[in-house]
Amino acid sequence: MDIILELLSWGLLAVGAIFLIIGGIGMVRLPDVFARMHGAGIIDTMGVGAVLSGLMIQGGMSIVTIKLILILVFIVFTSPTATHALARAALHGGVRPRNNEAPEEDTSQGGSSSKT
Amino acid sequence: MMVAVTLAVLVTMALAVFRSILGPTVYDRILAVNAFGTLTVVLISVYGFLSERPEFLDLALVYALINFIGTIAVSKYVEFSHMGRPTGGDELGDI
Amino acid sequence: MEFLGLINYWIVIVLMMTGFYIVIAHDNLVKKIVGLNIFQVSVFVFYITMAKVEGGTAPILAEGITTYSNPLPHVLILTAIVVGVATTALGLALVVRIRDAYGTIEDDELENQEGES
Amino acid sequence: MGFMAVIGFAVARLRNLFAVVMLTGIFSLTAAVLYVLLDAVDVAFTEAAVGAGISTVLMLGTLALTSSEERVESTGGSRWALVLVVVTGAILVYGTFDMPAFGDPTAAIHHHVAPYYLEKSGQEIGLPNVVTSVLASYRGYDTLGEVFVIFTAAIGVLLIIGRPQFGRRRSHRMLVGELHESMRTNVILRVVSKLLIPVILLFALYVQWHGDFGPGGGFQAGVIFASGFILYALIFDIDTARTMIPARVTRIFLCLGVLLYTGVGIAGFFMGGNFLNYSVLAATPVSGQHLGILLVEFGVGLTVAAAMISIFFTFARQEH
Repeated sequence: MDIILELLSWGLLAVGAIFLIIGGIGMVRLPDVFARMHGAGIIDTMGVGAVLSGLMIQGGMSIVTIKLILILVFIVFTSPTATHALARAALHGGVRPRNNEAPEEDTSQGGSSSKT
Repeated sequence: MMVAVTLAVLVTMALAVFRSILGPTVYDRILAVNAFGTLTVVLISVYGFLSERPEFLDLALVYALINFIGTIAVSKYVEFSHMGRPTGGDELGDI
Repeated sequence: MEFLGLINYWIVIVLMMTGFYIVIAHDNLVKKIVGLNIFQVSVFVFYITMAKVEGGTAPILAEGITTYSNPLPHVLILTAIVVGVATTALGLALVVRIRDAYGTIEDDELENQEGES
Repeated sequence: MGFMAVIGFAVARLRNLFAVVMLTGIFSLTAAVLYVLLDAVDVAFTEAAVGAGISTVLMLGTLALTSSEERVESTGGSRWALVLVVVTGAILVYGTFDMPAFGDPTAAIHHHVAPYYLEKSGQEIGLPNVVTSVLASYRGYDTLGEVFVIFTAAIGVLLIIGRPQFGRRRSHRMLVGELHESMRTNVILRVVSKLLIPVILLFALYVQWHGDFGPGGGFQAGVIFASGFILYALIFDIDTARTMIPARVTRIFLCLGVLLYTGVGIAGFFMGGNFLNYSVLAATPVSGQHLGILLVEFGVGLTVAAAMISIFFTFARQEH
């Protein structure tokens, strides 16, 4: 049982690390702001989520785990909101996504980017 | 393994810094700062486990909360303060 | 090996000099304040670097830990950070006031105006 | 460390002040990570609370009131400045050759009063967090001085730009923006912030009272508490926030915190001790120390929170 938990935790950490790097590369390589938000989204959700879950399994049932859950909940709440505010600001500020479609569609893209 | 995760976070941080220095528009920079804050949270949590002093988690909690305020303030400033000048990137491009 | 032990100090010095350069070479007052901030952070890092003890951990007493880092610089810097932000706010307030009075925040334009009047 | 140098250079080179402010944000985050690596948890805590939130907001406030672009010019003096900087740096590097190596436990700094604090504070004060006990008890005078500096800075800001602007157009435009389109109408932001603000305030109280046992204390708690109100003011608008916590209230709390600190100190006189000696405050010295530190930290928290809130509102209410 312990072995399984241990393996699970290491696996989650590894997955998280890989996703973090993927997100980082995405943030550098993607062409414009709205696309880069997807990279940041990967960092915020898969990366952080997996790493923190792995740490939670390591921590066991204690105050540590509760704090980690709190951190995770805050990040899950705040980072999509922040990305949403940012996308809105960018759209208001006149930055358009590269494919030059209608702005309404772009709004939905910008908003949903944080959920991916 | 923890060391590997720490390294991954550091690499990602470097990428975020790269984007924030290079970023052609203001929004890229904001995005990079936000991502950097999230990465800081992860780094501090992982380091807390690495050094076996989980008191560090309070610190990560502060970041998770405060980082949000910073991003909101910046987006708000950008959205309402210079409407007419969307890309406030450095015109000199001297980096 | 001896040089590795000093590399932290050197980075502190690089930072400090960057801040110094910003303060003396730029005319923009806000930029000057940012430079002062960098200078300030370099001093903070210097103190904290000195407080580190090899193999020690954070100075929160716990069972089974014998080596702690030096708490005294931590105390000094902790207060200094908050004081730093308060004084930065004061400086920024002065900048805003100068802008109100003179219409510019560039140092040399201010001097020109002083010379004319 | 390398990060910090790179960011420092970037700050020096960039002309767009807005980008500079963003980089300062990252700079402060890096500094906080560095403090964590160097075991200074409390310092990192303070930097976290200050750097990411308040200082960025204040800088932005100033930029909104002035201009966000630095004038482009070719200064002849900057070459001399560079020479001066390089020379000074070289002298300082020469000076470091006499410094003790990094992390050396035999360095002079670790042999004066620090071992005493580490060994004795467990028995004399009975708090696990040595930083808090040194801050509030052993070095009580220093901290009192710092609190007065913050108090004075807040008063200074109020005096310089906090004057009531008679006869001028009272538009509160800094972060409020055009109201009809401001963030107030944005449902997502409003709901999430409403959820978050109580949590932030609660967490600030936790940091305040838990500072004796873990990282935290009055300074950090004050800043976090103020950040909660700043978030409220950003999402809704300045005037709504100001009715929540009027100027009168912040002013009273600003003074009350300092008075509480000095009051605890003077109470020591009447109980037969020295100024800022908490051992006489309760039946046993240890519980007296506990009580004293708790009250003093609360005073610090009050002053810092009130100072930050009033500074923010003063900036935010300026005209363009």
